[in-house]
Amino acid sequence: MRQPSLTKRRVAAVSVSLVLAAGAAACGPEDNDAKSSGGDSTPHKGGTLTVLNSDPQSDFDPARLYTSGGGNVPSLVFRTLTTRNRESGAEGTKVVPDLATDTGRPNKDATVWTYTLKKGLKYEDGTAITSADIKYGIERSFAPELSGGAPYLRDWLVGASDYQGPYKDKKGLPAIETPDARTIVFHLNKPEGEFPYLATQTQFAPVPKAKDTGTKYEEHPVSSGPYKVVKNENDGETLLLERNTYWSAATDPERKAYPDRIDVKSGLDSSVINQRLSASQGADAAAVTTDTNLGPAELAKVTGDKELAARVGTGHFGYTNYIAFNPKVKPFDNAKVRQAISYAVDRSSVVNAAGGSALAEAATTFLPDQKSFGYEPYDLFPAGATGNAAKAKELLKEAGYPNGLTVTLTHDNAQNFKTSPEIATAIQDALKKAGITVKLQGLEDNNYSDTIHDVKKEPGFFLSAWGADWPSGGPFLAPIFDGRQIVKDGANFNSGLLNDKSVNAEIDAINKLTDLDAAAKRWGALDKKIGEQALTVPLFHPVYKRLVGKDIRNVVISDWTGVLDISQVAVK
Amino acid sequence: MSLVHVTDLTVEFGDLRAVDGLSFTLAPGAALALVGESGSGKSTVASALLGLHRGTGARVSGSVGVAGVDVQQASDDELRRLRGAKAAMVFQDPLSSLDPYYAIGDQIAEVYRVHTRVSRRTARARAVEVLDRVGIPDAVRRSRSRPHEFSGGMRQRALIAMALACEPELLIADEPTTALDVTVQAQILDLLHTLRQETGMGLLLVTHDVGVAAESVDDVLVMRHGRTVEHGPVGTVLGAPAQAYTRELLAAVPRVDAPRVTSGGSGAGVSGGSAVGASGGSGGGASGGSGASGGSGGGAFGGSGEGAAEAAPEVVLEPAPEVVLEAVGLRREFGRGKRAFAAVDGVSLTVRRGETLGVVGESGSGKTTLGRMLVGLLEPTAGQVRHDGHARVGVNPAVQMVFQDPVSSLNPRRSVGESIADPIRARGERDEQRIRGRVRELLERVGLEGAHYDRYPHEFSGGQRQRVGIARALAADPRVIVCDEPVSALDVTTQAQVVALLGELQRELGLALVFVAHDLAVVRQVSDRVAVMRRGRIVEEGPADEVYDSPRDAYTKQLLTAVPALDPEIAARRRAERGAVAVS
Amino acid sequence: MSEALVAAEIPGATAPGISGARQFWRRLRAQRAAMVAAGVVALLVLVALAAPLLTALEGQDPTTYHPSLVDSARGGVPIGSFGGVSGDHWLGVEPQTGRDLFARLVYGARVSLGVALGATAVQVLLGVVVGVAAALGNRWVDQLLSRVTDIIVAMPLMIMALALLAIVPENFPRPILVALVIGFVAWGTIGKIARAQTLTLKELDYVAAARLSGWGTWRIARRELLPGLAAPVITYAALMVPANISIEASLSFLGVGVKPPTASWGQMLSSANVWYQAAPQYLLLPAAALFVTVLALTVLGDGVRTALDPRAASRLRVGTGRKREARSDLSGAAEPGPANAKEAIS
Amino acid sequence: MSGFTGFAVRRTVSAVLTLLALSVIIYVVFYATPGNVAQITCGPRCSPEQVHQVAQQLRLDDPLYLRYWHFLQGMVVGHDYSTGTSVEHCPAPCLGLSYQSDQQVTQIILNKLPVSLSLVVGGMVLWLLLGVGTGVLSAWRRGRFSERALTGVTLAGVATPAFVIGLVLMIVVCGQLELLPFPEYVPFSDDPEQWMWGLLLPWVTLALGEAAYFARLTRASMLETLAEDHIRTFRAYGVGERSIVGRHALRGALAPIIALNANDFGSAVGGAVLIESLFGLPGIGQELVHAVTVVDLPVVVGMVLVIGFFVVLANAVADVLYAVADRRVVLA
Repeated sequence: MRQPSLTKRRVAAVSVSLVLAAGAAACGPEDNDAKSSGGDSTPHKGGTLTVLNSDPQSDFDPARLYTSGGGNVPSLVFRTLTTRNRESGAEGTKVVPDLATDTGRPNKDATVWTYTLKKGLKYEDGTAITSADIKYGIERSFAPELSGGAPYLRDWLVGASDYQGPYKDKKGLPAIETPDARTIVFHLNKPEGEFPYLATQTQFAPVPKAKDTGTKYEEHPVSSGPYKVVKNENDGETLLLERNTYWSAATDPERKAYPDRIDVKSGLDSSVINQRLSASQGADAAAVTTDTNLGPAELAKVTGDKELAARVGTGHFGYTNYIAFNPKVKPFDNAKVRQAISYAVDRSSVVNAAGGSALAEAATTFLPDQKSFGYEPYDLFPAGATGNAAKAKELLKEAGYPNGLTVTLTHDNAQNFKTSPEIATAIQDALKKAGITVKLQGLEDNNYSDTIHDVKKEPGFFLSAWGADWPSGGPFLAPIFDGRQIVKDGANFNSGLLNDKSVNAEIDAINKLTDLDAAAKRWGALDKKIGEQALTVPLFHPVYKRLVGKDIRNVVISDWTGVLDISQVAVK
Repeated sequence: MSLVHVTDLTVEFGDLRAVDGLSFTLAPGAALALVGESGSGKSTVASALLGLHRGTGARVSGSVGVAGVDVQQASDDELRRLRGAKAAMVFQDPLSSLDPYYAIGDQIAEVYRVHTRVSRRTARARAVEVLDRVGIPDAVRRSRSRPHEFSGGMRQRALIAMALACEPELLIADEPTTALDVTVQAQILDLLHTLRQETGMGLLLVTHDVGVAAESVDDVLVMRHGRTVEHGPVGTVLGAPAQAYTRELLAAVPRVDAPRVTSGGSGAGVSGGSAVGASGGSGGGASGGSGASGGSGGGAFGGSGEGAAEAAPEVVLEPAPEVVLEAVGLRREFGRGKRAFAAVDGVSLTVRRGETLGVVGESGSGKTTLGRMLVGLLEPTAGQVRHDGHARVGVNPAVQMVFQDPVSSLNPRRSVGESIADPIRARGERDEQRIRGRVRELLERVGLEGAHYDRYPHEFSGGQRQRVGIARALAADPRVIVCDEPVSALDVTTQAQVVALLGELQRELGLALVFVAHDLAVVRQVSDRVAVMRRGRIVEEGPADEVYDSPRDAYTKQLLTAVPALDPEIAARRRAERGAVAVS
Repeated sequence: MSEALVAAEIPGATAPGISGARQFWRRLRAQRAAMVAAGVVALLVLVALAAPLLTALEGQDPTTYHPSLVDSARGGVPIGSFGGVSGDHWLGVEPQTGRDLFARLVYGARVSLGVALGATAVQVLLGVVVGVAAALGNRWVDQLLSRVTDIIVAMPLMIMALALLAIVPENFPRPILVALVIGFVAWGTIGKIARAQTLTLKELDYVAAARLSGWGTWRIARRELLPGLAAPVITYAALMVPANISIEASLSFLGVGVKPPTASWGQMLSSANVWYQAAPQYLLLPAAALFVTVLALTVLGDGVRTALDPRAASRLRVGTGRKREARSDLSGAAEPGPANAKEAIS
Repeated sequence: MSGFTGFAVRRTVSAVLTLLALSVIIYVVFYATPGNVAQITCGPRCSPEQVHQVAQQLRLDDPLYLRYWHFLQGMVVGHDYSTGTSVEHCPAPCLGLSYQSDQQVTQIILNKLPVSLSLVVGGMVLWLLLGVGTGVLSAWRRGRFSERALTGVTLAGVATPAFVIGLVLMIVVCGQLELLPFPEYVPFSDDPEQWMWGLLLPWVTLALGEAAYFARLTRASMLETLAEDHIRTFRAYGVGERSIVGRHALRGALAPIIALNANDFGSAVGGAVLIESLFGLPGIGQELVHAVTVVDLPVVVGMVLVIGFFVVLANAVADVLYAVADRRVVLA
């Protein structure tokens, strides 16, 4: 969610926003092509990698991290049962084993998943990593003191919904079994073919119970990965990581771990980060950022400079910005009104407001335009590049609004270029041509989150965005369109309040599939089917541009995260 | 070769010609006083002697020679060498004339070092020496004090010490005692006298107070509108003035040794109108003089002066009047805790209808606090104020006040008519016609014009504003008016007019007056009875003549001997007396 | 501001009061700089009032997007020289959106001036009411109100503004809200000035005389005290206007001021901030507008002060410093200096 | 000097009351702020049960007065709190734990304070040098062209919002000319030289606006002093203009400068939000703004109290300095 370079500067944007938190792990450039062209690009071990970030690593506890950033600092310290394939592009959307020997062995209906740990796994202090440590790591993520993770464990594990973690409940979670020190078995309350994806999250990192210091664990989390924390100042603002000598490359084919030391400096303004990377003076030559992209203005400057342009990579991450309708609110109960708006939208304006064609791709599908999501192109209400006002007017007339209508569009005041005023005014301007007068209701960030995710307060017409927890249609479509995921007394993401039996049934059916390719195809088909109801108007998928220091080699950006993979970077 | 030689000096500020062709000389060691009312240009002359107008935009012409330096032609450096070294100046307000942030010794030393190439230490020693010379006790220690730690008189001594530091040939004293109490004034004048005798320096004294001049100098130059009116030996000018203006000025000066002209009240055994004689003539002169110098109201005023003399016998015939204002054991404290002090400490007095009670005292005596308690503007800490026999808390329109400062006593943003109408409106009068009529009547009664209703305070002179203040007090139909230093801010001729007006009104309306002032002479002029205040207490009270002619209290005696006399011979005698009082 | 400091010199406190508007105008007219500034301010006000006319003349409006005028592939930088300056778009267009900059600039003047004036009015009202009440009330009232004033002065202005802007319902008209909030968080100094001046005035003889007339406190406050407050309050208010403009710009810069699509200079600066290299005129236009406006209002404020305080006029040609404090003893009085405002913009 | 003791006691009592009132106001204001604190703290996708657990954990369900009472207790006696595995003590004055990071607020403040103090102290030195110097110069050269030029420059300084100055400086000095590195905070203890270079631009930005105020104040104050009687005395005694301006007038003008400076220092500690935001300095102001956006009440209250403390302290220091500088003033 670190969007273009302005964020830190704007008050409201510094917050933890709901959907965007999914993207917190994500965003980033892809640079492989550019890099490989620059002379001797063979990566070597050694040196110090500098990381310039805007947000401090204030949560450095595996229990508290949402989706562990694929290329982010924690993945250098925490190994998990499975992990992402550390490759660029679409290859990077695959799940591969990490601590486990495989990506998991399901039972027939995918409700029981068994993993076996590799041999010779050790913590930074040389003690062995056991399956009980992984179970404990998952259990402590249920403690209210350590809140922050994704909701799937609580939803999927048998009897986990009101579990309060090992501090209050010493008995532990019976849904996780550890028959021996290398085996761990998960019992789910429903079929989940995508469990291997979930097992990539940091909650699946081992935590030695003896070393657990509760909320203070984040000051020095015990490393199972190639680096250990040797300095952690100001709540994660300054970090120094050095090699964990007990880590063995033999058990970890994924992480390359070229540099000897990693020096993380955060709390920097995003424009300063990009300036420093572009100048690449001193230690900044061997610097990357894992949370800052190039903003439109910076892009405008960079594209005019060949040397800089060569250091910019492009990243994709499953993310969609869209207009959401609440069909319980008039006049959005009328499908024709929703369709009229779909036709009237001027996506080129919206794309420009989001940073231009280099930073945003116009979207007509809800699913991100990636194969792993099961992307199937469709454009049900073709608006063209600049909107089809005539068609919209026609539909409005049919809907009983021959003289146009006035509606209120709710948006976030945070200047995040996703749900922000710029996008809202672009829509306002476009709808004017179709005779729809749009009043803007900008809400402060927290209030905005509260309002759009509360079924009691949800407005009829608002900007929203959704990011993938992993590259699959499941976590993308289910929370938004699964009728059983409508939350009445908490954060609800099914803003269309869609509770369609056939949709629900299809979601269940796909979840049973353990063949992820087959599942993807059906997610794609489901997306199109839901799209016909015009409950959302997909606007654009963001594209991330990121600059790296001039000495950086082996830049890998996967489509899973869109983030530069810090475990693959070399400085020599 | 004269010490000061001024020929045809003219100083102009923009359109205003402050000094207009003035010439005089001063021989070495001689003393000359420039005497005049405000606006006469006397201080401008003093500044011109040191070339202080240079660079200020004032146009100076004529020639000024001081101690052999042609001030007009001298270079900046020459001028600097003149200032302080050959001719030193002492200013009116000793507090603001010293830098508040530096020790007095350091300031004197700094000045000394500007003119002599000596070490810091030597200069400091010189500072202590001159401070000792002007009678600062424990000069070594006190030289390290800052101005605010000194009393007013001490500060003036310190300023004089600064002037003495370089042993100048000429001392210019610009109203050196105006800000001081009368007893302190006497001390400073004595000091100047002694220093002059010892050092033989020349003195140019600038003052509005003829008495001060009489005490201190050989020659007097009376100034008016920037020109010389009369110039001659002090005895001649003051004793036998040749010019009408000088006579007028002298006549207006209240005499502490002359009994009251006419007595309005019966005040028990106080004799009214008995001692008219020569001083009666001077009183008449005061009234008459107003015709010459005053503005519009002058003519009518002169006439009422005549009427006053006729009215006097009628008033005497009245039976013993009742007590209209009474104070019983009044006490007022300020501050709390350790800092608390009683400004007024157990004062009791009575005022009868038609009489004038004078309250006299030096600064800090508590007289103003007493006045404010009498009208109810201040709540007493203890004791009681009775109006017409009834205990009273808070203000009462029947007891009014005339204030000291003619500037701050009128709201600058309201027309004088509106201000005067206040008490009438507050009484509930709504008829605009009647209000205007009454205000017009009052304006005319105090010697202004009815048409002045819509004018604003800044359009009036000080004396006129004081008349407005009196009219406002009258508008409430009061029985008592407390006058708090009503004339101390006014020039002496204006002072006389206002005093006369008050006397007239009192007789005409049967008012009781409480006349609070520091000026013993003025108080004697108006009062039937006098109370002398010191440190919050009344030290002596009685019929005016008794108190003035045969004071019982030592402090009263001290006050009376400190008053400057117009006759240089008497002044010399008094100086000797003061020396005796100080010794005893 | 601390107690000792409140003592500053208030124009008109001791000087003979203004005898009316005529004298004030005469003194103001005598200052060339102030008259030039007044001219600039008048022009700005005219521009703000005539914003719809001016944009109509140009044929643009401040909200219409022109996607074709920006280079989408390069982050939305305006196409053409000087940020897309053309006969249609006099000052070019905004990056990313292609909205007309001239139109946004002149509409922005409305927000800046309107909010600043509104906020100043609120500050004056609150400050005078609290200050006068404190000065006239008994010891306890004075203590209470003075402490409240202290708290207001002590509160970090921006933080309180952020918090207040967040708790007020969003559908409250935004510019009015911003004006209210700025007014509410920054009246402390004016309150202190009003109190100090009232305390001084209260001791003046003409107030005593009014009491002796038999008038009650309310009437005296209205007739004798309030007119006396006019000079220092007007002086201070005149200097608060530019300060409030800066505060509004700062709030908008932080993203909590007026809301889109309403144009505001602070908001423009905020988004232009990153465009300094790719589209410098986008940054320079609102910065220049802000600079000229604040400068003109400051000079005018100085002129007003000089015209109201003849003593200053005689000594200080351009006027005294905004933070002048008299060093005189207990009586001195305070300076019209928007200390709060400064805090906000620093 | 017993007067001083009395003054100290009165000021302390009044300061404590002011700070208490400030904390109550902050509590109430933020109580009314929209935003589900528990949801924000727990994370976006927390279930209602989890949110409820977090709310209990943070005592968010307690009535306002109880939460405030708890806060006061912490201030006086400290707090024990659980990390899950052990019990930690937060010593008095304990401002509580951040909702967001579980860090002790006192610790967060101690981490951020050096940044803000570095910024403000450095800026202050600069603005005093620049401001007072310019003011003295323009009082000394009064009436001449150089004074008019200085007056114009300072006026422009006053008129330009600090963030505009900062932006332009950053663009020109760092961006175009590359004379200075982009501002960054390096702790003084780490590398004093880097510390200075990294903060130079923020200092200049902070100082330019302030310096303009101080220049105007100094000039006006000096001109006022120059018009006073005692200056006339020294002129009449042949003291040179240099000594009159440099010694007497400056000394006379010093008291308000010192006092105002102390005041400004206090408010600048918390008031430099924009400078910190602009240059990305992780100081109090920026942290506070962040805490406001995530409704992290303990951090907001703690920070506002610390800022309020500095303001109140600075006011008291200002009064003392004023009284020391100007012996005529009585502390009351």
